Amino acid sequence: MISIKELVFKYPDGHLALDGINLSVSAGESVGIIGSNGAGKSTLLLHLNGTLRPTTGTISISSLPVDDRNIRAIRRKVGMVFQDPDDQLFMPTVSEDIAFGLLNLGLPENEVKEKTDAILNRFGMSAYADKMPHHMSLGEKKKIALAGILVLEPEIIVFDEPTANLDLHSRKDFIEILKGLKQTRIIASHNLEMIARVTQRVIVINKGKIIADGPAKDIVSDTALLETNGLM
Amino acid sequence: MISIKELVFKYPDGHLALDGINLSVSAGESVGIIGSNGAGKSTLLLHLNGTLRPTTGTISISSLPVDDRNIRAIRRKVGMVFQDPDDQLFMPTVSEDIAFGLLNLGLPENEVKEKTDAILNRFGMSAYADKMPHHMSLGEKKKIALAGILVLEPEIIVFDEPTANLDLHSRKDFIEILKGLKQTRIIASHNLEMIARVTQRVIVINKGKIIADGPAKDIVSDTALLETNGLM
Amino acid sequence: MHIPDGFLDTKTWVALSAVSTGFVALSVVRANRKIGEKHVPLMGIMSAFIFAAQMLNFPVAGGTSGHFMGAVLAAVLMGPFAGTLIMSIVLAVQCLMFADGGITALGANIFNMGVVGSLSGYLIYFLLSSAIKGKTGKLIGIFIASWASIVLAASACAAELALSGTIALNVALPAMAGVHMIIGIGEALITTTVLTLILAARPDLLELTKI
Amino acid sequence: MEYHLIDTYSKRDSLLHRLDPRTKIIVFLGLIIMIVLTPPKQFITFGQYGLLILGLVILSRIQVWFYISRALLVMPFVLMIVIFVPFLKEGQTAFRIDFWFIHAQVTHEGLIVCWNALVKSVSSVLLITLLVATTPFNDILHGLTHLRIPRVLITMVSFMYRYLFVLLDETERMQHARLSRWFGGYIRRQIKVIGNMIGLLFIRSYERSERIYASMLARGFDGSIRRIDNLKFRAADAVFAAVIVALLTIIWETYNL
Repeated sequence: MISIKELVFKYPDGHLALDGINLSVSAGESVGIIGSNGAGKSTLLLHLNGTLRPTTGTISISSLPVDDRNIRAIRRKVGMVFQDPDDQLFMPTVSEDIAFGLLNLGLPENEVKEKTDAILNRFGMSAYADKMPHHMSLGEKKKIALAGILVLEPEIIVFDEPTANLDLHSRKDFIEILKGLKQTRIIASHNLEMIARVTQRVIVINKGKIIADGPAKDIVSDTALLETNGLM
Repeated sequence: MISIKELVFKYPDGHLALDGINLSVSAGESVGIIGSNGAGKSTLLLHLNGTLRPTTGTISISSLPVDDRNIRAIRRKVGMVFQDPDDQLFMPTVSEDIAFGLLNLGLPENEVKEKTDAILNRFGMSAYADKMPHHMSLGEKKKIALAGILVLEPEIIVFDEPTANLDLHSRKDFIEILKGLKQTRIIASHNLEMIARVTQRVIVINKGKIIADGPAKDIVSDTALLETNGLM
Repeated sequence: MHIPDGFLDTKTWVALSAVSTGFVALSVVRANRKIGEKHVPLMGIMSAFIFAAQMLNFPVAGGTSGHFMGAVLAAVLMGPFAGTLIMSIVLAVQCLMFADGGITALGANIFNMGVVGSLSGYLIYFLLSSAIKGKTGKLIGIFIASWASIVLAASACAAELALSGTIALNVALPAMAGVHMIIGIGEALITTTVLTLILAARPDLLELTKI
Repeated sequence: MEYHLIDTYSKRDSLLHRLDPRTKIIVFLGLIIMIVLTPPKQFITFGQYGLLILGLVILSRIQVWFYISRALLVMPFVLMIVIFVPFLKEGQTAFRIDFWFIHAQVTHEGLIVCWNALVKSVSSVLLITLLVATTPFNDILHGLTHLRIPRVLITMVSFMYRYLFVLLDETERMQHARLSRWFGGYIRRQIKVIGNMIGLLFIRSYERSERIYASMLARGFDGSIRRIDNLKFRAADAVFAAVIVALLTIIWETYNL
């Protein structure tokens, strides 16, 4: 599904953010990526849909290399839920925001409307269709951001800190949603407890390198590993 | 030290954020305020230094009522550390930011420099004096924001989500700093674990009302209470 | 549209520097008189906002791209003289940090975008939004004002290059004005969308103290 | 976003870095004005300016590729002139181009206009770059305060500079989010989307300014921002200014001959 080989990424200022990442993820897996701030989590995620491109190394999604020629197909396959929903919800109303991606796919308007209504209904948020995201709570915004991605039916969904800043009630709610998804999921966070609950496999990165890769329960209980990587 | 009586606050749009708060805090106490997003935590904090004023009710700090006449004295007594340090570090460099409050107090330049150097030294951040906040990590910015408040020698320090978004290493670091402070502290958060570690007394708010007020260890272990207030 | 150094002759850049200094000084006087405590950070953040918004490129016909200028938006939100100040600061920082526009040409660039762009745009918006009542008037006003601000600023730029003997007016004016009549549509659509969003989300922000 | 390239150089150490920002602002501004005022046909004079700039670059101890990449920034504008002017300017024919379907004549007058714009814009960019690469932006602001630039402007620039990067990061994140649901085409909708993003960015910026204002009040802000600076004219400043003035006088003398 996802295959990353020898991925190195250097920012223009020379900062080496990813230093030789090798990773394969199979269909349907739910993979957690943990590491302290600045370890390279977000940089890695932005490579998965081609927003950033490797300095050296290759990435392919369902055997399609991530490059300019395939970029549209890649973006259809890989949905991204960003950390701050304010960065993602820029249309004036909830339904326009969910329709945004669908219209970009060139779907006819009646189909767009159907799909938008269906996803809002699934999330129990039909009443929000004409609301402005700007006036909603963080937990509601997070759900709408996810709905806008799910409606595009991606094969892989990438989450950056999905539960950051949520209060405990919204966090529980969102964790249930995460657990219920069938797609391949990549979830970056420094919240070990959430990662332990929603993923089966966990990868630890530190200074742009993969330090460990194993079953979630083994990694999360390996205090020595977590401590040396600033995670405990 | 802090005495709040029948505090009610309505936002201009009619939203009732605080609904009859009564609270007294003695000198040297460390008090946690917990509650879900939108419970009224931040609104309450902004009343403590007179940024917001009660719709009805009164607040006084060291027997001084919070009003326009006393506002300067109140702000000298009450330091505020905001959630997003980018909102607080508005000067171009670290040392100018720390000097900002001192210069507003009318201190002579050499004294300002002495105090700025001393606080940076105390935090082990002397090397950061001429840095731009933009080039710093979140954990570093949080420390500088606190340094800019501590240097003013307030009697009370108010924190809004002091450890939000910090990775575990910076969080540990900041918790140690919080524990080492001698001033009266008011700390709002929805992170129970942190609150349990840095406060002796905890207040639960929900929908603008105080639901519970007691020793930290009792409150944090009262699952029924936490659950009904969306905190578990 | 940012003129570099060396493209204007002495009489032109000196004269425009003087004119722009005058307008900026007038704006500073007005700002000092009307600015509240709260506006101190706001004016700086608004300059950063205009700068950041200018980074969003949009495609124009033929593979080229244009970007948002923002003079009319700044003027409508904060007042025409605040618009001049904000544009002047954006241009000065662009000149220093990105070598976008020259130092001796800074006066000319401020004149084109900060004075012509901001003041003429505001005037058009003001007239149209007073003539046509309600939300429609505001939207029509800002659409036409933004389009005109781009075309006028580009024409002023062409006229200055011609006065300096760098390019003949009969070449520069049609070329600059023509291209910017198209780019101006982008500016107009963007600015109108921005105003629509603000009217829906935070209509109170249109009632800020104007400078 | 990686827009802080300039700052990476301003914290280094060299003779130029150590000068008072006021000295550098006045000297560099004076130099740029001198260059812009020089008539285009003074080729030797431009050569001398070139040597002077080279000398300053060596004094600043900054990599040469950095200058070259900065100088290239003015190229789009220069190119526009280079493409049109030599052919359109009337005057004496310098040479003709007969290539495939192109038959055009290039005039001496046109070439002079091109040369004039090119040499002056590039020199000016090099000097501005040298100034900002050897002076932290904040010191430039302190220098300008002493040079009587109104305080309102300095305060605006100071806040702008501080939050520019914060807002650029916000803009970049929104741009990433937009592109991840963007599959091409539809220019008109794309423009509308950019409008919405800018609108949202405005509201977020306004709300941020309110939070900043609250945090300023919390530390005793009363309407004016007080700052300390460490600017000091030293002997080195006087020597540097004197040397540049002397060199300019020599250049001026030779060109009057």
